[in-house]
Amino acid sequence: MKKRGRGMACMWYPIGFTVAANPSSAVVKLDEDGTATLLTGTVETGQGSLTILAQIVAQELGISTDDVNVVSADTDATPMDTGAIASRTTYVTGNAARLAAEKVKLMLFDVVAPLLNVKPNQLEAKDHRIVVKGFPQRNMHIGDAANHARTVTGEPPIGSASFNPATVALDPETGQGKPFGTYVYATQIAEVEVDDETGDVEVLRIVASHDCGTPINPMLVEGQVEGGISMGVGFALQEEILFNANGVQINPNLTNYIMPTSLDMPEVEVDIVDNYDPSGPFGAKGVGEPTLVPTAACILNAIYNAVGVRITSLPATAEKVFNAIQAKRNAEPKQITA
Amino acid sequence: MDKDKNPKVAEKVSPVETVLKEPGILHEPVAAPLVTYPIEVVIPKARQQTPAVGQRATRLDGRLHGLGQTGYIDDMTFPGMLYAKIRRAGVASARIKSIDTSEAEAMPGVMAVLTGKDVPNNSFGPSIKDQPVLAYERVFHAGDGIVAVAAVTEQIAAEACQKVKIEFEVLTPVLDPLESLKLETPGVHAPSANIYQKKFIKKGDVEKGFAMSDHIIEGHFTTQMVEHVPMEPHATIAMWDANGRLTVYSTLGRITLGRADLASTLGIPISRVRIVATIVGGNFGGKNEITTEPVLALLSKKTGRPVKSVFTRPDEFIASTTRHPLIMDYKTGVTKDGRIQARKLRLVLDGGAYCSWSETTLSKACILSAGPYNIENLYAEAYVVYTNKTMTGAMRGFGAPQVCFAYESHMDDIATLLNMDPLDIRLINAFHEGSISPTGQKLQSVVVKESLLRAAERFGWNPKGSTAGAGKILPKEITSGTTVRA
Amino acid sequence: MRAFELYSAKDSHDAVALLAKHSATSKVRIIAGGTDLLADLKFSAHSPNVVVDISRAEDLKSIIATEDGLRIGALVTHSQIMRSVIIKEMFPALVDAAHTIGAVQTRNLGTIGGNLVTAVPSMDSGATLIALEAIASIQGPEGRHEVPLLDFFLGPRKTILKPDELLAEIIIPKQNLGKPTAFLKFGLRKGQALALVNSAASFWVDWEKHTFVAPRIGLGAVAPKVIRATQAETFLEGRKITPEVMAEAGLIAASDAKPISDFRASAGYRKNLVAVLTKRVLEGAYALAQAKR
Amino acid sequence: MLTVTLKVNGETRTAVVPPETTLLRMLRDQLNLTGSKLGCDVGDCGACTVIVDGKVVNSCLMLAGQAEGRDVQTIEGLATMDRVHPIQRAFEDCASLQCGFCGPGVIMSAKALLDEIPNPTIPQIRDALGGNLCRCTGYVKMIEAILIAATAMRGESAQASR
Repeated sequence: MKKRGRGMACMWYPIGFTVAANPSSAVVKLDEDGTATLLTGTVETGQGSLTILAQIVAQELGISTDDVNVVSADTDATPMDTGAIASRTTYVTGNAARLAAEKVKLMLFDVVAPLLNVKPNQLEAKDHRIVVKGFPQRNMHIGDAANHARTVTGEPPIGSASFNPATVALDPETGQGKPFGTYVYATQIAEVEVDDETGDVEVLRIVASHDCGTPINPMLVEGQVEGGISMGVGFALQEEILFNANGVQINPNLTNYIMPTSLDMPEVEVDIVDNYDPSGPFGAKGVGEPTLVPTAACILNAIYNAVGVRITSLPATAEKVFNAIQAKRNAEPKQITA
Repeated sequence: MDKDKNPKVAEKVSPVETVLKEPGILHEPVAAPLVTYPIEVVIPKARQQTPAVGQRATRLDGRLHGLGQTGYIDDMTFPGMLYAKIRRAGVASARIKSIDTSEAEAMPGVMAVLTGKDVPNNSFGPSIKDQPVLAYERVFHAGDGIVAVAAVTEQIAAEACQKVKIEFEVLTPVLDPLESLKLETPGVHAPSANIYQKKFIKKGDVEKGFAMSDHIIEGHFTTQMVEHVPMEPHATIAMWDANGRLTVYSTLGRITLGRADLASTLGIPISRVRIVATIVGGNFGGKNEITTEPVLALLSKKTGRPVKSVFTRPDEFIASTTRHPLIMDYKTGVTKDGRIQARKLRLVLDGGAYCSWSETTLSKACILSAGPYNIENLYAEAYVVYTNKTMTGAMRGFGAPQVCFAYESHMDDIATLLNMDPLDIRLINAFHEGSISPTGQKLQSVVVKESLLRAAERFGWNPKGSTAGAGKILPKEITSGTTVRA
Repeated sequence: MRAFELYSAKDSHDAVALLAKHSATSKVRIIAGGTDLLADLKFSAHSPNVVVDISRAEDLKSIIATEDGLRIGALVTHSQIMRSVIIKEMFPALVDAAHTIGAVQTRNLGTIGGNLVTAVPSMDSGATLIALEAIASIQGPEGRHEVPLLDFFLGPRKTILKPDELLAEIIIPKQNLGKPTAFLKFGLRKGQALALVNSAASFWVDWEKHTFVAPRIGLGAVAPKVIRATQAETFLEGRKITPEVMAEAGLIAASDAKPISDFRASAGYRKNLVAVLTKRVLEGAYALAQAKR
Repeated sequence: MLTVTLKVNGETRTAVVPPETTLLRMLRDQLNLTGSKLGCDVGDCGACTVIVDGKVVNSCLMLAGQAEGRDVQTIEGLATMDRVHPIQRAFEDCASLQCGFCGPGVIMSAKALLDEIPNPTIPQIRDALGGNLCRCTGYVKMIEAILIAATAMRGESAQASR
């Protein structure tokens, strides 16, 4: 018989390296038409981080995402970056990119202020223009401002910055300290169906409520959560590198290493929790890794809820679940069946 | 169907040759790619809007991905490029008695053969330099590379690898992390100890906390070794220019560290090395350190030609890093109204043959191991040990998915014991703004409860639903004893 | 892949001629869909010198229903089986079995003959065909001869085919045309799964007595080759159709099975799966029988 | 050596290859069509998916010689100089691809599905993608994009038949 169950799991997860310095540098340069180029040493490995960085730079300069060209991942051309690891790109590289863009912006404010007869701090950058706060009709196109900086002031509109999360080393005895700049939080709830005759588990639905600070791009946040959940489903139910008695892998291929296909994925509902972290770029934190952290836990709790067995070793293969159900049946006082 | 009678070198047939052999078939060079797509593109609205933050902007690489025009390493070729393959140990622990490459070197099409003795500094690693570029005297896991071959085709390189004769003195491998944890177990990297990193967190007084608890509950959890499975396997192209400067195209996710490690293994300054990472076809932590880059650099130097290598799918499993298996013991004291008074736990991480990113994984697992809960009295200890298995390293979550599985399973066991709803017990204990973390850090922008409530609402969670699991076995409660089960 | 010579056969006669010509002096393999062969050769140290491509042999690609039985050409792909109106009507179980094989790409390439000839115990085509008492038509230099499919297999990756022979057709005999049949597979995931256990059941119903008639049960992945659960069949013959009897037959089938323990599953678990799946395919075939009545 | 002539994306092409060359290798190495990817080389991952005579196949499991005279469609043949294909458009709009490596294969599977079933259900889409492994996306936004593309393509064909 197929039995349904539900289970929840919540989690916390840090952004960036544990204590260790993990700086990122970034360079932003503004061209004569008011579009920008970001130089970053991070690598696009699929997360969409270059798009996120473009959005951050665009936001700071008051231009659009498409106005930002990103040059990345070439040690000859791009500044030092700790790289695409530890869910750090949005937060650490993002902060560096924002600070670099801010430097360009402040440079333009200095250039434009005398032309508009205001003080630099009375200016803001929005909609491709440097605008007097409260008086949007008094403005200069950001491209003209950049040109003015180059040709009249003699200062190229190029900014660079570094960011490294503030941490405090951990005491080796007690582990006390401040290992990370910030953390994100999340809850996932799974609904499963367990076949109690075979132990087969089908994950029907997962609701995922994730904090990432400000979502720089909600569509890409959803993509991260959905992908993390698929990895979590594999971790919970299917995937395992197996060794023979001599320590040699016996399933090093995609035929025998079982990972989720499109037919194994549940319905996924992604919910982004409103949040703002003052230490992140525009309040953003990160989302890459945490997306899979609670998935296995909530699925395993749902299995428990469905058939009353606690699987304590992953993956919860059908055989393991079945054996646990059998063990539970054998342990129960025998009932006289009708 | 004609057969080449004497195929000495089955080198790739160049398009020019094709044209010459079959005149009249072609009216244009075969090399012209058969691709069409509009050059003038309409920019999606979300990319044009300001303010930019919060927009559902399409990806910078979205168009290229869809057209199949993203250039990955394996899509790149250079004139005269060779292909490299690596012969791997196939035994988990052994002394290498001899390596005979003569037959491989004699094969037509083989241009260079490399062993560990050709590597200037044959060790690297992000925190402990315990990993050889090519194993030379000792084998520490079955995926260790021993000999590399560069040849004019991949097939010749692969066949040449098989012709290398390696004599092993096979040693008994250490495979069980709990075995490795014991002091009497022979060191995998003797004289270094098997426990290569430790981490402790002490907060409050756990014994006092247990004494104040109405119930004490234990849990024992284990997790498995997992592979990242990026769809694009590790790939590298290395080439030197006439100025003695090395350019490496690589699937590395961290080019800065990669350059430092690569330069150090080659014994040259980092200024002599340029690393270019293209769009990488998936990382998940598995592409955060160098693998074959030094091997290719040396093969390229030997031959004076660009050299490419792409991992086969089996290589990807046996020769790249994996997720740490964890053995986790939890013991928690709670009051009858569900407040956690104390938690004591131990984590043992199977570190595999090399340290790789174990240090970070150990730290994160240990720091996060108590869960997002206010626990006044906490003791956590974590160890990572060497075994003769595939090295474990960075993987999406760095130990967090493992400990979350443990602390959240444990949490539901506690809820069951107290006959509480899983949502309620979490809400009672969850961090709030300003909570103090296990390491004493004051937390900001904390939204655990919000995420719990929002997920519950979206899911349609109601307390009645928990009857679905009626007839559950209550987790075993213990009333005395304070040691955590090993 | 290591180098080999490739010859393309126009039809089955051409194929047999090529086999005869080359098998005397070379190690020859046949390629049809290629899904098993090429996957095998990519990482294998042993390669054939000659590969005969039969994928263009049109005479092995038909599905023909005659009064003598249903003839399925060896080169009929799994996708073609899934789309065949004749098969869907007569044996939905064969459609189900084809659907569980690999994924769309491999079902479009892979052929029923190839699946059988490769003779891996976990093949998905075998159980149903065995339960339908299918016959293998083998073509060699002397023409065709027929053997029961059950006797076609010798063991894991071993069949009775001689180097100069090929599997030409699979024939479901006329006495079994339209016989209610059901198939189930249990794998380690939903998509592209290798079978831990396959089970297929087929029987007629004596509606007056409400009993099993000519029950046949085929099992895959639980022995060195595809087998029939003969004890379970004997148990069912002439017995009243009840849920309890079907469950009991499942348990008996489990004792017919001789599975091994490997990294995918233990023998004990596989036996349990045989019991459950066999019970369910009996129920499935019965439901079909009721619908057809 | 083997001379193979086939139709690729509507044009006749010829190459001389060793007999053991797969269709994938021929497309990538001889014809410079590198859109189809090599992810496992044994038909598990689907990154090499192309359409041969209207049906999706793993091009790593077909010998180039077996494709002789056949009609092969690859990812490079979907767009025209005037427009990207509606499936490509939808995949871009929905950010359906992350690292992108599985993308060409997934899109070819989607193309074959929509050519056969213009209005597929979600289970039919899942089944059609069952042979294309993706590690980044959980397939969710791919399914979404295929539904959107299906609507767009139905609109196009309605327009065309008018």
